[in-house]
Amino acid sequence: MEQLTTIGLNHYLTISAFLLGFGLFAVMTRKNAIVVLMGVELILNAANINFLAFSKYNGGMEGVMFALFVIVIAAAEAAIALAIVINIYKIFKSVDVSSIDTLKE
Amino acid sequence: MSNTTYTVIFYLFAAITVCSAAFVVFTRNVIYSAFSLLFTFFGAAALYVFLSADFIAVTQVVVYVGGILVLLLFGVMFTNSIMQTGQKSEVLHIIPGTLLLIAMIGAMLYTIYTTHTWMPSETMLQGSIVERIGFETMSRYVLPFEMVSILLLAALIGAAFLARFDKPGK
Amino acid sequence: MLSLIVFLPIIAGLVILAVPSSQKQIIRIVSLLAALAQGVLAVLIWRGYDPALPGITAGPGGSPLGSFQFVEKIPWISLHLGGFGSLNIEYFLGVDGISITMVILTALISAIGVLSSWTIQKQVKGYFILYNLLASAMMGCFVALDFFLFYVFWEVMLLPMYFLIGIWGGPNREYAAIKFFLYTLFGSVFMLLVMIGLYFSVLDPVTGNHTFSLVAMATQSNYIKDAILGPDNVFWRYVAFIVLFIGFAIKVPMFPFHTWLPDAHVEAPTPISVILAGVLLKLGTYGMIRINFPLFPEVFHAGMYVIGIFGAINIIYGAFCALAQKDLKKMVAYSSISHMGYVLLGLSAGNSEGMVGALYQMFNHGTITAMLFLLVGVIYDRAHTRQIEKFGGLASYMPVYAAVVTVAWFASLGLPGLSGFISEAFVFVGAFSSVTTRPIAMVSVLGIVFGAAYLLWSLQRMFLGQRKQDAAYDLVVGEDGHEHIHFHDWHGKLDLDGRELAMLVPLVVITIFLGIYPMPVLGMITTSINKLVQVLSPVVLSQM
Amino acid sequence: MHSLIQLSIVVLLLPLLSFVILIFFNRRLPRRGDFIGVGILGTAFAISAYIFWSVIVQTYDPAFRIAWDFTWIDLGNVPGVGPLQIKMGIVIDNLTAIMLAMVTLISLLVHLYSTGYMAGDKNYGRYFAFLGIFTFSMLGIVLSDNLFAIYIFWELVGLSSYLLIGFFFEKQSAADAQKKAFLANRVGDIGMWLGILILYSQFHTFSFEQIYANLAAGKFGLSHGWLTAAGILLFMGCVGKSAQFPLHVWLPDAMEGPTPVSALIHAATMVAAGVYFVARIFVLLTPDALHVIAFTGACTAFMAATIAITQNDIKRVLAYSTVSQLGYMVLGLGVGAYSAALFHLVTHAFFKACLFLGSGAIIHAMHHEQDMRWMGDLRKKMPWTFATFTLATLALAGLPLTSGFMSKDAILAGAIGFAKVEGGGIYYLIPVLGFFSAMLTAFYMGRQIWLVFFGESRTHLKPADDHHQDHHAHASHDAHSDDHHEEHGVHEVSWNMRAPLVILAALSIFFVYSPDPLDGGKGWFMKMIQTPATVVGEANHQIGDLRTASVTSALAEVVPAVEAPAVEAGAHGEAQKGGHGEAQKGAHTYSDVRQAEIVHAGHAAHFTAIYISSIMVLLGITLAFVVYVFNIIDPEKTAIAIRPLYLFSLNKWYWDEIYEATFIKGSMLIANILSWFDTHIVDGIVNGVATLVRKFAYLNDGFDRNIVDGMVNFTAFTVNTTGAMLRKLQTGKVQTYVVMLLLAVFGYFVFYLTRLIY
Repeated sequence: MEQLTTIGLNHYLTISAFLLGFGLFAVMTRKNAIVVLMGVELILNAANINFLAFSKYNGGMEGVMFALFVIVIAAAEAAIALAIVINIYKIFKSVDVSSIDTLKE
Repeated sequence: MSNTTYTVIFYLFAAITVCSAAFVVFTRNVIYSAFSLLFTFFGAAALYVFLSADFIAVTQVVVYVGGILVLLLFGVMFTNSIMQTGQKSEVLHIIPGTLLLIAMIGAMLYTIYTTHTWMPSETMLQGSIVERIGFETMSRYVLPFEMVSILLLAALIGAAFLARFDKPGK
Repeated sequence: MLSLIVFLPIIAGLVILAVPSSQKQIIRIVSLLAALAQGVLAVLIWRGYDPALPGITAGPGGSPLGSFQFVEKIPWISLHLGGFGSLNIEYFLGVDGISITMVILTALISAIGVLSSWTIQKQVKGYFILYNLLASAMMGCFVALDFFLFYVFWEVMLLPMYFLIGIWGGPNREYAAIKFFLYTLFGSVFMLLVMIGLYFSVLDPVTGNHTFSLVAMATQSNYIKDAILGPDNVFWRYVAFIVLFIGFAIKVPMFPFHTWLPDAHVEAPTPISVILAGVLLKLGTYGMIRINFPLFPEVFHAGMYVIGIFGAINIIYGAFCALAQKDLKKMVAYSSISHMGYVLLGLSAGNSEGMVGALYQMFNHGTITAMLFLLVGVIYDRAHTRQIEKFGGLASYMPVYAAVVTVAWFASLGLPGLSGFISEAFVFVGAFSSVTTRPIAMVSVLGIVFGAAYLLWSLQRMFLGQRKQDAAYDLVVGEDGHEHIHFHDWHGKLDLDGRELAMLVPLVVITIFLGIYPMPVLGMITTSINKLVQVLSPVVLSQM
Repeated sequence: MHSLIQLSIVVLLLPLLSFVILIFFNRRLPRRGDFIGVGILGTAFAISAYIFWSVIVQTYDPAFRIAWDFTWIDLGNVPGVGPLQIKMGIVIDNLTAIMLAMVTLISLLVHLYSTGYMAGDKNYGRYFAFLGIFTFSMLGIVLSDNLFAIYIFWELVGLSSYLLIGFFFEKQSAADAQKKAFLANRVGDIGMWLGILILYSQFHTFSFEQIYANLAAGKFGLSHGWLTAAGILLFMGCVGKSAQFPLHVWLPDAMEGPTPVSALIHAATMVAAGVYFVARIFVLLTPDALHVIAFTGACTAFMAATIAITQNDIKRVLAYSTVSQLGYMVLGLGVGAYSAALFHLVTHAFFKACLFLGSGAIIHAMHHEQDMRWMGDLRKKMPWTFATFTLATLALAGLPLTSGFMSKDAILAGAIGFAKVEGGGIYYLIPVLGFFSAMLTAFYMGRQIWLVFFGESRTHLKPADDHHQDHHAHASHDAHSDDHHEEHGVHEVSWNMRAPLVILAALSIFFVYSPDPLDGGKGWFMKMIQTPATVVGEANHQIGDLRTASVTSALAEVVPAVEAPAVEAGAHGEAQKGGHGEAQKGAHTYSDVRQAEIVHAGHAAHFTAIYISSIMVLLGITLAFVVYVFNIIDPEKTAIAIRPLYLFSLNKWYWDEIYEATFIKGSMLIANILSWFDTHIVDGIVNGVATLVRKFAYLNDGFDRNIVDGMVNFTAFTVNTTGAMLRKLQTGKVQTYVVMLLLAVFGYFVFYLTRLIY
């Protein structure tokens, strides 16, 4: 009971674990490229949560700064990814990732 | 405020975050997942506040909700004809996916809860850290900061270039 | 020099490989240029050749220098076989009086063959690549002085020939090609065995280890006495000689082994027939002169009589078969069997006159028979048939063609003033001068008459008299009021066109010139032949 | 090099030049370049006339002989023989000079004549080219100093005769005739070639001079029989070329050629080349060989004469008379009447050429009518032709005051002498046949004269169809046979055809050769051409037994006759460098006995011969008159009375049929059998072996495919399937890769955990 009431590091880690899991699941299973991107965002958020949690309980600024950078990178990544998705759509007339299997060749 | 309310609010936000994330993943409708992603981000921002990283939380809201999410919605609207409601996005290898989902989460939780107990340091972050972030950014992390900004610029230009409709040579 | 002349066509083949197969004209021109360059080189070699050096055996000090010319001798393959010692194969080229004429002949015939290949339309690229490969191999056979190298060229030559007949040939081409291939392969397998046997019985006097060098093999003192083919093993030496002889006799072709020739000729396209009759047949007799006889002189002496008999059989049998043929090309094929019989007869004489005659006959048969096959090809292109009965009275309508045919036909039947006569005359002179072959010579003289018979008869049936009823062409009255003939689906010039003249005129000129003044060729071969006769002499001369 | 040699080389090469020019350029030249042929031949004749003048007239020497040679082929230092060269050369002696002049003159006349006769033919230019190459090769035979060269030119005249016989090659008969001529000559040439080989194999040289020297020195390695064989084989060349029995069949058919060609080649020069050749090799002929030659000649003379009686084609009659006269010459050589035979050669050349050209004129005027039965009464229409033709006929028949008379009688006298010397018996058959043939000659020539020139014209009697088909046969090749009909337009021929007739006729009168119309021996010819000394020893010559009878006496009186050969041989000896001159003399001192006897006996029999032959000739002529002029005997009735003989003669003794049945059919049969053997037996064996091998190959292939190849294929199969399965994973879908990645990560994760725990 004491475990539950006093919020500790484990709680945050658990949440981020769930987010990571869900993100991976999206990346694995979803055919829609947009949804895949969302999964990626989830994964990033999970990472961010971990960073911040550890830096809080460790008392350093490193985690914080890194989270900041991660957010910036995520923004850039989202922009590029969206652009790519749109290009894919232009070329393949679909955002169905499974139909884009030119890697096979 | 009391410790109990603190705990309750934390669980609330945690629940919002996880559930909305789950909804993002499991719903078939792209629009729904996009909007529920909004909640996930808000929840995450709240959790950041709990982690006494208020600046990060604000940034999270601004960047994610204001930027990325809008981008995602634009993407959705570009690629799917928005008019017909219910853009079903099919799934593939659902079985390995779910198995892995459960397995990963299970495994991580197992490790987290069984391996060792964390021992937090004495000096935890307390109160607002905006000021310290400013110091750090300008002093210790100035080089990464500049690099990130250049990277961001490049990314924007690149995105603009890629997403342009009339390509020369087409 | 020799390497260049040997590998020039292969280089041309590689160039052609790079040319897109749609560029037929470029392909043809490239190979023509290569052939002409080969001819130029041949002329250079001819001019640079010193008739005073005999060849055949090693010069003073056991080295080929001072006896052979244009020698190129570098170690090629050298393997250590443990117990067997080391296997030394040399890249060893050189010419002497025996091969020089054949080199010139090969260059000439290859060039003319290219010209006559101009009409080939099917898979031009592949055709010319194979053709150039063939040309290289032939040339290599004539200049190779290392038995192994000779064998390699011999085998390489086989393959393009097989495809050239089997792909570009007539209706029954597969059969003919396979027959040719198997026959020749049959011969060369034995050659391989003998070659290995010789390798282990011969020591190079200079280096002192085993060698494939024909020059070293030609000197009896280089043999290990008790080796498998050493002087002591009389039995095996006889076996080796016979086996080797059969190998070459198949190429000649000699009587029982000759049946591949008519088929191959009838099926092969004209240029390939030209090459086949002009050069390949000579390889058989050349091999005998270069390898069989000097390596086993005593067996040769014992076998002179038999060789002579086979020669006589070839002469008369071939003439009779030619007399009976209905297909013009088949007749020419049998005629070349008959004419190669003269070569065998001359060789069997074992004296200078006979052997000079034989070698000269090889050269002349090359030019004359090439001419015959070209002429057959000319009429076949126009009429799409070679049945002698389908023609008649052509002389009135194709005067130039008739004139060239007359020259060729008379050259083939050995009319004085044309080169064929001198060689046949020398063959008979030699065969008659040697006591051993005198009766054979008396019999084979009949070949002169029957040769004249079938040639004149075909000449009359095709060119003289009037057009036959079922002729392969119709009589039309031209606008100038004169009668002309018209071949079905032939739109070219009725009489010989420029390309055909370009092929035929040089041969005609050579035939006439060498018939009036043979020394340019004879002068090169006499020294070597005299040397060869000396090599064979201690046994031969005692009989004469 | 002697100037005459140089001139003779020029003479030799001029006609070749004419050939080369005309064969290539005749269509570009005006008049198809016939003037070139005539002009060049004129030059050649002028030069050879000069040679004749300076040899015969200026240096009036029986032993005149100049020679020159060059190395043609150098065989180097031949083992067992030493340095060996094959030389070509030219020899000029009296005979050569005479032949040279004769050949060029007749050739010139024929060229001239042809400008009229062949005018308008579509191959006019080619015709003169062929005449040119023929003249070249004929002169080559005349001038050559060795067997090899003679053989070469021998074949070349064969070629040119082939070309000229088949000049109208559209006619099947002409094509057959030319082939027949060439092949018959080839058969003869084989023998000649073998004879040459026999001599070469002993002496390794072809030159007459050296061969004779070696023979005289007794260096002949083989038995004497071989020598006789060599002689007879060499003579076979003459048999073929001079149309002697049994190879005479080609000459009558050769009349398919244009008539001037028949005059030049098949009457005057080429067929005489055989006789000339025998004269060249005369000295190496053993007595046995000479006997064979003599009998061959006699048979030929007689047989041809009998055939000529019944022929109707004007040219065939002349052809057979040519064969018969050639028989005379050969007979003369055989009996050793050397100079007489050559004398007859020359005289015959002129009057026979005249006869042929005359017949050509007649045929020309009659628009290619060759059958005497439809001629007649041309005497007034063609006076010139009539006169010359008759004169030549008299010469051929051998009436006094003509050249033929002298030469023929010299031969017959020699024959009688020969028979005497050989001791009578069978040998008398030769003069008897000779005289009988003389009578027959007179008879059939009289018949010809009468049928052609006298009586009334029988042109209209000709059966229409026959004549039309005949007319048509010629229409194909003749430009001016399509004009006016036979009845009108029979007229004397133009000057360029008349002049040769006159010249040739003039040359067949006696005083050209000898002041004494009764004895050619007094003439320059017989003086210039002396019997050479034989070089074959009198070994095996059966003179021994009859020495007792006549030789001693003969030798006593024969000395003057012997002188000539002795002188000649001596001069010969000096003329030749090298030491075999003495050997020659030594040879002749004993070996001339026989010839001396023959010459002597011939002289003795001279007048006998004259009497007999004159009687025979008159007999023949009277018979002709009796039959054809006064019609006391009706030829048709006689023909029916003696039908078998008549047919036998009409069908030329069935020689053609015999050869057709035996040699031609036979060789074709052999040819077919052999080619069947080739395709079915030899090739059959090959294919049989092939099939056997293939059968075995099938068995082997079954084993191979099922067992050996089975394993291989199994391996390949397994590899293939696994590959296929693995390929499934390679979907190209990024997400699949992600799944796998995570699987791998999870796997490592679990592994790590277990390591961590335990």
